[in-house]
Amino acid sequence: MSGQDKRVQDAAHAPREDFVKGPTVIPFGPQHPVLPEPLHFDLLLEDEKVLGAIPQIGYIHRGLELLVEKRDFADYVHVAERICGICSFMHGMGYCEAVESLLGLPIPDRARYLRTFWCELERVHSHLLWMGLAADALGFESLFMAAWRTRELVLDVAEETAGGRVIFGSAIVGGVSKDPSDETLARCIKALALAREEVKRLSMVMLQNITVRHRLEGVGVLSADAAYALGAVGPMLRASGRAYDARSLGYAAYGEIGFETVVETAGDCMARAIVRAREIEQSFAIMDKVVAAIPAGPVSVPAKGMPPKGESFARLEQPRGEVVYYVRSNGTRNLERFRVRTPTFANVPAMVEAMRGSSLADVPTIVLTIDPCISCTER
Amino acid sequence: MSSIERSPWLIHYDASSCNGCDIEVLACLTPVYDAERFGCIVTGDPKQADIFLVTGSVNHLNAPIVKNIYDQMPEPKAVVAIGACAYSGGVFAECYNVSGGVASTIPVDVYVPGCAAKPESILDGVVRAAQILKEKEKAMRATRKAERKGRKAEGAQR
Amino acid sequence: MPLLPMSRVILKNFFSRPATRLYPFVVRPAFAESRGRIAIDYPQCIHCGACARRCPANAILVGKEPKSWRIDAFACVTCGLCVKVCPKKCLRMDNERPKSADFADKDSRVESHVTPPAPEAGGPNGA
Amino acid sequence: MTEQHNGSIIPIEIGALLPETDALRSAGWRLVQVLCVGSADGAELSYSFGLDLEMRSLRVTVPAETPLPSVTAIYPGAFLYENEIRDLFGVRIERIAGDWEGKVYDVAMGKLFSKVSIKAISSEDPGAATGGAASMGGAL
Repeated sequence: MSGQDKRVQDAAHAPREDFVKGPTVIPFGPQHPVLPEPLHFDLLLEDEKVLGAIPQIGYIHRGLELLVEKRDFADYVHVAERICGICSFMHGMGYCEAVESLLGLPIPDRARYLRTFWCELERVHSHLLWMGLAADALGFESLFMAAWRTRELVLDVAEETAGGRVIFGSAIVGGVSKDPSDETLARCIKALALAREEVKRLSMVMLQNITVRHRLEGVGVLSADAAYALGAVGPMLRASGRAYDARSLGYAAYGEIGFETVVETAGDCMARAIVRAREIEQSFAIMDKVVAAIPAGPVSVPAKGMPPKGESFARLEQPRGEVVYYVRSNGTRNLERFRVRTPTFANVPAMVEAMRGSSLADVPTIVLTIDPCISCTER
Repeated sequence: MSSIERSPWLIHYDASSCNGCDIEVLACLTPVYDAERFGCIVTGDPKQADIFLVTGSVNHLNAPIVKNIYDQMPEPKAVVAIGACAYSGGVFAECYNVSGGVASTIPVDVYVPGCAAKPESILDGVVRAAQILKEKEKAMRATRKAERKGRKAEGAQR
Repeated sequence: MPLLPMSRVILKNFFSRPATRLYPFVVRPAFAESRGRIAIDYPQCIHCGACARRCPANAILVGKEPKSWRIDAFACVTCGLCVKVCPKKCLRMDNERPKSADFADKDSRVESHVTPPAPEAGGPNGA
Repeated sequence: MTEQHNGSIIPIEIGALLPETDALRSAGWRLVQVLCVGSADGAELSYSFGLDLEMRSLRVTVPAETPLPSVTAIYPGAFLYENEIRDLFGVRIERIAGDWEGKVYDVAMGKLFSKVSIKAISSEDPGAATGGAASMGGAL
């Protein structure tokens, strides 16, 4: 019997008065129309007010962390980038960064710039995807369609430069595997300028629409202290007024390119939407700068030999927030342990906190504004 | 005349997929690919669905859910398994919590290749599934007709 | 929304082409870099099995007796690792993707090359 | 760059875990992650904390069947990590606020990540190690 069955049975056998007086348990998910992925909550309700939520994960757990013991350390990147189909490049790259720091392998400059380019491309496509899904959840069908239409322009650039639409597959240990020519990059920047115009318009539509504002403003408020203490990351933390962005670590080419941390202070769903909208705009600017400054040269160095005995962390900023990779080697070709702390995993406690006190109808909105990625969370 | 081929309704379930195929299924429904040109509508209700799109491999937790959705769908129905994971488990075939492709749980009609499957491939798969639906419906009508004839003959004999 | 930008959008939508690609009727050529499927120049293959050992999805099967090379195009995740490790460089990444196939249609899913066990071995024998 | 990513790793005793964590919390650090590496005779847990861009980890070595106190009283957000570690590694973490009673992943086999069971799993499945047509046999 699963935990949920037991709770249902307990509720059924409870004395009648308790049943009427006590909080109602309403299951949310695992299949919910607003989410393409299975996520389950038991919502404790008093009338329409959410008193608390018990998250339940595990429907799409695969156990890929253990696979690292069966794969060559350089080949595992192809598994790592399939942790999640939305931030695939960053997962592959994060694994590579961790292994490279274990090997003490500096990668060529051009590879660092290309990694930055693809990271930002992924951020744009992920945020546009989120914008579409959020609009769909709010019943704003035309914005959903427009956001996904624009997203196709970005995906075309991804396919042209990296070879894949959602699984880029271009990160390898020691650099990147594809080297788009300068002409291709220039053409892509032109295509992206078109998308940028479109996104600007869409953001304006989304953020100024009176219905959207009505649904998002003041909903799911998370205070700065709560967000910080519960370990929230990414737009969730930045929308609550804490300026923390792992890109400040200066990995890839962020140290040279520079960027500005986007912060909002309201902490509600609207603030999270604004943070994402502003981040898209900034990502376009970063891509422009990367292509303008990209150095010539090789894009990869061979990863020779075994990884030495030791351990290493790598931290990146994904569209959903900071992600922490950990690798440990015992000196053989197969790593001993690989672990990834994904942003949604860190955001779940904060999401539960943000739901507390909101009404049942706002729950889907709050779930969507953290931009959950369940396949990341469960791996 | 086959109305089912002209307007198949879809239901999508994410068995343990990495999300890549799921967002491509969603991309199929948006303007650039627009599966609704073929009369498709995504529904959340298995009782109204004709084509079952499954992404990702099956594990012991979601196998009953996949089976349940399939059982609830009315005849005739078609199953499209999308991506390498739904075919054999893909890169995750050796993971401890993956029991293999979708075919181990429910009968599959069409496979869509790719990791992640391209929207064009998914459209191909859906179009093919609609044809299969039409064939299945034809077969169903034929059996029903034969049954009716049989019953009539029985009645005449009596 | 202010009237001017809105009418601009309406006009633009009137005069621009629809965003929808009429896919099965109009096929857009694939990008040169696009990862579609693995193809082999079979006569070059020395059956070393490096591709089969490294394949993360176990999609390649190399037979020694009789000599054969098979790929399950549907299990393949097009990571390109086999192309990288091939010592004879006889594997390549095509940008054409494999077509969807029925469950029963096993032959179209697996591409197999078998060398006939004749003395003058070497000719390709695509299935 | 590596230094900045890795931070410092400080080995501590099990008894010192709660006081040390409490001290970090009062100094404004936040919990970044809890990491577990299994071994044949227990597990090694690393609690990573972050303050701005700095990272610091406390490392506890837990022998098998030794109870470990939960840090959820100090960092409530740690319940996911601790539930997961208890499910996958079989570490006895006690008094977790928000206890899921071993139902995080509901995987068929218990204690997957402890080294003993990995050997058991891989010996059960010899086809996986040799590579080749494991998937072909299944799908064809």
